[in-house]
Amino acid sequence: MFEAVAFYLFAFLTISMFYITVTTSQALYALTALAAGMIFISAFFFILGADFLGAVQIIVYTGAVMAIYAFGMMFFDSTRSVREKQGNKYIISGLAILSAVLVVLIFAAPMISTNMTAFYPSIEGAGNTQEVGMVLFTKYLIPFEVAAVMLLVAMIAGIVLAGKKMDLSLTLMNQAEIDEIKKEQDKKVLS
Amino acid sequence: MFDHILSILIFFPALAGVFGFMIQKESMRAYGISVAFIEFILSLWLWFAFDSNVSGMQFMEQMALIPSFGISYILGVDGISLFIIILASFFTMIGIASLTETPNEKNMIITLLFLQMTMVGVFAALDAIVFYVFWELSLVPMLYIIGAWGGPLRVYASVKFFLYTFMGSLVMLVGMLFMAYFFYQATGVWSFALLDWYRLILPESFQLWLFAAFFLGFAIKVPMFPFHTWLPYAHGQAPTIGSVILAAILLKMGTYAFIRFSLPLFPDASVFFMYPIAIIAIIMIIYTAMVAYAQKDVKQVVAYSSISHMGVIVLGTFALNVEGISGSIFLMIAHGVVSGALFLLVGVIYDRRHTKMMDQFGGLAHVMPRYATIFGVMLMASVGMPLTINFVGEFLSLLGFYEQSHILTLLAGVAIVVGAIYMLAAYKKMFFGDVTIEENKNLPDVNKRELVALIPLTIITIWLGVYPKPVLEPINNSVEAVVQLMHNKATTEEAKTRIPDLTQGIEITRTAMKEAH
Amino acid sequence: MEKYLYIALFAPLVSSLFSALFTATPKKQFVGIVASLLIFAAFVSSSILLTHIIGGGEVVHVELMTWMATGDLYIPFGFVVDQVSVTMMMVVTLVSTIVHVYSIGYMDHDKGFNRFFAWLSAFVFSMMVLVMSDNFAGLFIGWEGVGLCSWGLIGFWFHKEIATWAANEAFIMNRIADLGMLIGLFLVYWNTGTLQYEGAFAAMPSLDPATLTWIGIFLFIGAMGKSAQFPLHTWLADAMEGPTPVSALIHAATMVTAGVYLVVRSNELYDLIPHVGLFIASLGAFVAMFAASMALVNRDMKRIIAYSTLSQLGYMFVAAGLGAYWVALFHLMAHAFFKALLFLGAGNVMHAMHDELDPFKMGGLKKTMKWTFIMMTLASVALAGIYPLAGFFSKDLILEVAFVEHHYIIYSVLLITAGLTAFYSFRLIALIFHGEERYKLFGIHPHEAYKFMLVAMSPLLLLAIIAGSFKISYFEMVTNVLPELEYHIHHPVTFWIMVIGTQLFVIAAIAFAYKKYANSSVKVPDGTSKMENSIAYKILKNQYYIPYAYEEYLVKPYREISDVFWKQVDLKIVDATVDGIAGIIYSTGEKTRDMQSGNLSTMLKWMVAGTVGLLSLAVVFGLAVRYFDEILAVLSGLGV
Amino acid sequence: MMEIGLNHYLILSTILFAIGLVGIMRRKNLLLLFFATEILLNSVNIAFAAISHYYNDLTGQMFAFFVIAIAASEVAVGLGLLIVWFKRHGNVDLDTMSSMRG
Amino acid sequence: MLAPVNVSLESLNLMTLAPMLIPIIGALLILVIDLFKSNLDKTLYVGISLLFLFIDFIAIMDASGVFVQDGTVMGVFDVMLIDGLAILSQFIIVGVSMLFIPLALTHKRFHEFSYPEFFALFLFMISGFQFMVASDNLILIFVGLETASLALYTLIAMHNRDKSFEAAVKYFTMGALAAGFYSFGAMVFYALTGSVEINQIAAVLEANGYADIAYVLVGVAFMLASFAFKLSIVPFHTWTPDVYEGSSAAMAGYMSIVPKIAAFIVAMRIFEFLVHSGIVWLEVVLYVFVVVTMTAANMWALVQSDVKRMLAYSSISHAGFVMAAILIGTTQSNSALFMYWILFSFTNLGSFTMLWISRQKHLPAYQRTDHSFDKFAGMIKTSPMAAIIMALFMLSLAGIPPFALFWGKLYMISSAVTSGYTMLALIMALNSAIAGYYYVKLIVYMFMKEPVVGNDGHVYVTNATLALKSIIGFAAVGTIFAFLAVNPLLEFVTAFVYNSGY
Repeated sequence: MFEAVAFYLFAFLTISMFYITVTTSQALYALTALAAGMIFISAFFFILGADFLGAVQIIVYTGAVMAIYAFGMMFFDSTRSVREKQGNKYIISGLAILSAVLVVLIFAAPMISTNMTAFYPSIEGAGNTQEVGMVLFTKYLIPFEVAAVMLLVAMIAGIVLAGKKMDLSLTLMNQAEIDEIKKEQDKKVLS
Repeated sequence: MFDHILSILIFFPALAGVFGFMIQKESMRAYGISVAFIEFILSLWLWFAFDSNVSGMQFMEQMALIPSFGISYILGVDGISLFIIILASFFTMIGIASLTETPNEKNMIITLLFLQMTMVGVFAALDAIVFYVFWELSLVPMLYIIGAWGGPLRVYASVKFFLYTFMGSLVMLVGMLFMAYFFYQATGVWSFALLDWYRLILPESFQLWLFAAFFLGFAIKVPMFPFHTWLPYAHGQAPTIGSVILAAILLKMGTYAFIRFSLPLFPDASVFFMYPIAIIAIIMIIYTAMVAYAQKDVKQVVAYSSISHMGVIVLGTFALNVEGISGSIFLMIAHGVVSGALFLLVGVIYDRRHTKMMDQFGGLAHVMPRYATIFGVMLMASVGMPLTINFVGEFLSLLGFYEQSHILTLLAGVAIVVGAIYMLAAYKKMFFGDVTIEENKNLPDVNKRELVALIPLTIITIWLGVYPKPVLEPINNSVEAVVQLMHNKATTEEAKTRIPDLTQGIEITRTAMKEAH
Repeated sequence: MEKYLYIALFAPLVSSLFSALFTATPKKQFVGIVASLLIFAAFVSSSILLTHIIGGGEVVHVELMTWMATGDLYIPFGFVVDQVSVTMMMVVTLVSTIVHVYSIGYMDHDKGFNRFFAWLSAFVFSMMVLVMSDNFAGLFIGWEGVGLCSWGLIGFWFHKEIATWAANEAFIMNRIADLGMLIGLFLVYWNTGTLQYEGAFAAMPSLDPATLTWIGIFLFIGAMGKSAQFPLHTWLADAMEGPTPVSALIHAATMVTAGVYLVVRSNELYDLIPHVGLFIASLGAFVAMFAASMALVNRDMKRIIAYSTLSQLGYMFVAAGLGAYWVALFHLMAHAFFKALLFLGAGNVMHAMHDELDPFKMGGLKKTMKWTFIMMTLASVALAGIYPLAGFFSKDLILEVAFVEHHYIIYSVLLITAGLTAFYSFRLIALIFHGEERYKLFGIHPHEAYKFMLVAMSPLLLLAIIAGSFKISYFEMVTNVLPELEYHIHHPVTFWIMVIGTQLFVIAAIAFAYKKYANSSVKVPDGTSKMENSIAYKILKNQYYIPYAYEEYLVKPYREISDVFWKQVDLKIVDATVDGIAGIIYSTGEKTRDMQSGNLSTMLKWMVAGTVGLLSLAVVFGLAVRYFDEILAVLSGLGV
Repeated sequence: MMEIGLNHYLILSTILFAIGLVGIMRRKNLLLLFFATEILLNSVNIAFAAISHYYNDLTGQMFAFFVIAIAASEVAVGLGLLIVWFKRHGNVDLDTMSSMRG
Repeated sequence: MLAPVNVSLESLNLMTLAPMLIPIIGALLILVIDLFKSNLDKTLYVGISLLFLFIDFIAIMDASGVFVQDGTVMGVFDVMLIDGLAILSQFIIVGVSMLFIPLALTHKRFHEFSYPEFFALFLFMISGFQFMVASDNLILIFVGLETASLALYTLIAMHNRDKSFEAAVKYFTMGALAAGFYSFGAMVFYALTGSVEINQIAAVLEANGYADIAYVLVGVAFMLASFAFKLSIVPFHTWTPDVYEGSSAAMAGYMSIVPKIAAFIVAMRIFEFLVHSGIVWLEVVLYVFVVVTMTAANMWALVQSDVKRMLAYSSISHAGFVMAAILIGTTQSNSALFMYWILFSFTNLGSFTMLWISRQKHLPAYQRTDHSFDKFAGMIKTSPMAAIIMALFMLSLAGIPPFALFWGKLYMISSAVTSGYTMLALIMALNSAIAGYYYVKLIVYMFMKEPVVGNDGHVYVTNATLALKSIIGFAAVGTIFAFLAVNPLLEFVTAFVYNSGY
């Protein structure tokens, strides 16, 4: 009973938050709604017993991602209302609703083959974090490491793109100009 | 040397073409002529070494190319392909020799040498894929020749030529792959070798589809009605040399392929489709002849006349008997010589007047009597005057088809009437009457360089018209083998009766003939 | 004897090639002389062969080499000199020798002198091939060869539009007939297995009549073209645009008789199919009358003679069609002599009159052109069939044949035609040589032709007079190979009534012609006289409107249909379809490229749309599977 | 209805996903557009966690975990790209990005 | 409490990781070098990258040796999967990368190559692709895919032009959406089977006889959408032309080959068993995809006025063509896929390199885009050799024998024929004919038009260095003499594909 109430409550909340996110014309509202939605999602994780995931959700999304977005927003100065030219709204809503209806149509029916054998079952008597740890560092060690590489890539990418390296086009500058810049950089390093 | 003479014949010009890049521009013509001459001598040597009593393939070369997919580099000639190869090398030679001043002469000659490789390759290949390789590759140099040296609509014409034929041959390729697959199913081995395929007897329903697939590729190349419209453009826009080679050799690929592929592989389907194809051929003959009559541009007249003649060739091919097929092969050579010569002749006047419109001429016989004479000879050959080369082929083709259908042959025979109509009308417009246009009054007659090309063609035209035996005999022997093969492979009752069985009676006539001598 | 055969055959070829060498150079007298000598050599050889054959010698048969051999087909260059061919050889070589010599004078002032001899000799060669060949294919070579030479010679003065037009007309019409001939050849080959006369004719009796009928019809179609039988006759009159010696040689003596020769040569075939023979005879009779009628009113000297030729060809076909092959051949020979003479005479007149052809503009020429006058008059007498000249023997014989075979209609037609022939022949003579000297109005000063031309013509004159006397010996010779049919009217009274009646009728016609045209009241017609405005006159003048009909209903439509085929069908349908397909592909690309609007939002929408599309397919399919049983139940409930 | 099963979560996830799609299609401001992509990934995460829960299998949580990581890195790169664009053009409106078309 | 896990080192098969680790190490090395001494010349980084790629290549060869001996190898908790497909595709990935890297050695300076990060990201990207192809775990595939994609977006943007940013943003945004589709699809499969490993998914579905076909189809639909994006299948292709146009020609050439082969491998892994299970729906959908992609892309390519954009559409069309292999799903077709792609990579890289070599920094007035057709007008007059080579590549792309791609086409169509897809074979053939038009269009420009005034032919080699020329030469030789290599290649590929069970 509690579970049902919680599910419907949070379902309602997330749906409305996300709905606001995609429809509001105030970027700030959108950001806030998104952050709220993320937090509500973490609630689901807790309901479902995925405590670790819930924590990660809050930390990564609301903590990190939202913060970056907030910075981005400030940078782009899009705190005021966003004006967007809209095309045909019917296409958009039609496509979205249709996709939802179609999938729901299928998902509404229970699966026939429900007796799944869990390949990586939860371990009796262990906390969720421990379980996750066990699987993550055995089976999913490699994906984990690759994810690390991915984050490294993202970091480098972020630095390259957002940093000064892209400010001037080395393609279009001639050698003299580049030397000039280099000299200035050296000066800065020396001083 | 003889072991690889075909490979040499194929790749010598290409190699020479590659080296040609290093030759200085001014010397290029001499280089080109010498290469083509050597090639021609080699091809003559091939003829010399050819044993005309053997009906099968000679000078066979075989090398596995993609063994796991059954593709091999197999070459060989028989009486059917031998003369077309010689014709190809001959026309390349006189084409280069008679080349008038062209911009980028070097590129032209190199292109021609590559074209020669593909032409010889098509006729020497005995593996479907190798055949296809050369078949497609031949489009490229021609594309360039038409597109770069052609008339005002050259790009349109060349692209149309390329895409149209390319489209058809791709369908043919699908057919080839099917054929190979059937062979694989039957034997468990992949093979694209033609001689292997000859052994395969397919059910009629398969034959029909495969025939249709091959037909599209060949028919566009021939070109058969209603796939012919690329040809007038290609000819109309191409430079003289391009038209000459296109008409003399490239068109023959289609009809040659009919004999090499369609007939022996699908005898039942050939019989099945005989009447439809004959009707198309008759439409080609009469309809294009009438269209030719309506033309104002003399080159278009010759171009449409080519289609008309190709109709006779197709008809002869689908006579499915020795007379008809031999005739059609002979007519291929004949038409090659004659239409090549006619295009050269049109080129002569085009060089002088830079127009091909017939109303710009008139009375040329007064100012250019030698030209008029040679043109007249070729004209008469074109309309199928006996004792010229064309007559032998036309006569045999029609004779052969007469066995299959009387009424259709009668209709096809209208060729000799309608052919005369447009040709004579064109000749009259160009050569007869008084010289009315000022520029025409002082036109120089054919010069030495042009004669170098035209005289040999005239000689061949008459020589093979009077004495076709040296050519006809090897053709005959090979054709007999093809017809016998078809008869043996035929499965339907109709095909068995339509395609003659040569094992009966042939001995008798042969011996009778020997006694007659 | 083979030696002579080769000389007879190849001397003209050598002559032609020799003359051809000089075509590009100005006139050279010796070209004509050499050519004439070579043709004369052929004539001499033919004569030797003739004596050989008459002397009961063996038929000379040679096989030069293989021409075509493939499959079961075997065609050699084979030549045969037998009684039939040697007759033709004689006629051909004799007339051509004379014409060659005559031409030296006639073409004296022509630029194309050398070229003329090249063509003329080539013609002789082709004709020799035609008559000497021992197989149908060889015949066909000659057949086409003479067609070609005829084309070259009719259009000899190629600057004249009308001449080249006539040349093309002749060639194309002959080609139409040649198609029939070709089909006949195919039929012969596929039914008898050979094209050699010997083998083919030997095999024919065992064939079924329908096939034979077809063979006969198709071969005769070929003959119709060459011999200008209705409806392929129009070219002959137009062919008169060529130089007159050409008309004499080709369009009177030799080529046009090739059709008759073919029928005679195929006598073994036509004997088997008498109904076709009857048709040939009927057509011949019709053409005889038909052509004669057109000759009555024509005002072109050469055309009148041409129509007369046509008419006489009709006679020959009557004879051949009725199975009297030797009679046909005999008339052919006799006709060759006097008709060539007539033409050459007309050539003299033309020369004298500066190429004027209208006899109404001449008159009274007998004073200045005595010899020509004599020759032409005698030739006309021979043509009219007056005893004892050549025409009487041959032509009367044909009438007899028709009578004896009980074809009275044909007989009466021929009889009337004989009268018409006499009338128009002497109308011509009267207009040219008698009456007022009307040419003076046009300021022409006529002169007699060169002496040697007249001398050259004299053998023809002689033959035109005496040819009839060869009848018996000729009959004996020819019947060695041809059916031996003698025609005797059983009742002598009937015979004499017929002969004398015919003679009287003809003489009456001549007298009438003289009366009407040999007086001084003849004026150059100006289109106002009553006769000229009568319908009959107009019909005849316009050749029954047949050339007009051909022009209007065949040539023009052909040209128009050709144009339609090119501009409407080829460009607008066939080619447009091809281009259209390409165009559709291209324009589809052009139209749908807006899908790539460059706007990211649109791109995303496309992606979502694609996914939704996939989903809907998936759901439809998935639900269909899930509720498969229910759907089946519903459907069966609906009675599907 | 009151018994919350896997299907409920799946449907919820689908609805959220559809909302995300709306955002994807609707947004012209790239920053807000990126929000929508986050919604997509998050909606899937719910489903993963739910499946994991109901199957008593940890793989789903793992997947969700990696999806979070991926989402985070995408934000970094995406914002980087936006910043470069913004520096040049002073806006992050995707309607201004259509120099290439056809 | 949790029991400690005992894992023996041998059972991990760590060697399976070697090929992926090598580029990562290389990338880190480059970053470290840059830390210590910046402003080093690009040749150093090109050298290092080449070196590591070379080592990588050897490692793959080693792995292939193992495969030939032992068959498919799983490693590291069965996450890694080294089978024939993985090895073949890694050969292509690393091989093409080795051909790509020297393209950085242009005569002119370009922005991206001035930064070592470019090379580091490049190597990361390669390892990402390698992970992607060498696994049947949807998670690792996803992570590998994203690693590679994120690096790729950056590499595109680093070209540092408005168009390249635009391209990167477009690619990125659509990539994010595709990632959403992918995860949703994976979720459905997980919901269905409780596993994210493809062979287990297949096994479970097989076991219950596809009882939940509707679910399966929803999952497949989303998966298909996501891979259709990667493979640029119409209508998921819209990024392709823009991204190709925006990025440098060299990068575009690279993109037309490597990411796609990686995606193809995964698509093969995911869809092959579904195709074989006889799901009509999938067959129909793939059929439609193949036909529409080939045809529509060809039509759009017809109307392009920029060569690079034309080539972009052409590579969409080629992808559609190759997609047919997955639809057909026989050993022959899968081998044909590899054959085709290997031969395609030569030719396509060659043609893009030809564009790259002629890349100007400032466009003259008559030229609207970098590589508009007008630029190539009359090329035969000004630089014949380059024109001939370019024409060669075009002819090969058009499928004119005996050039490289013809053999791929031949084998691919043959595989369609052998498995009874006659109509498909015909459509493929006819599409090649349509495609002929736009390839010939370039030839027409090069060979049959007069050069634009002011074009002295220097433009075609403005970027030429020995390195670039050798790459072109290599590609050209490979294109011409492909027929010699076809047989060994075919045997090799077929053996690998067959032994992997495809």
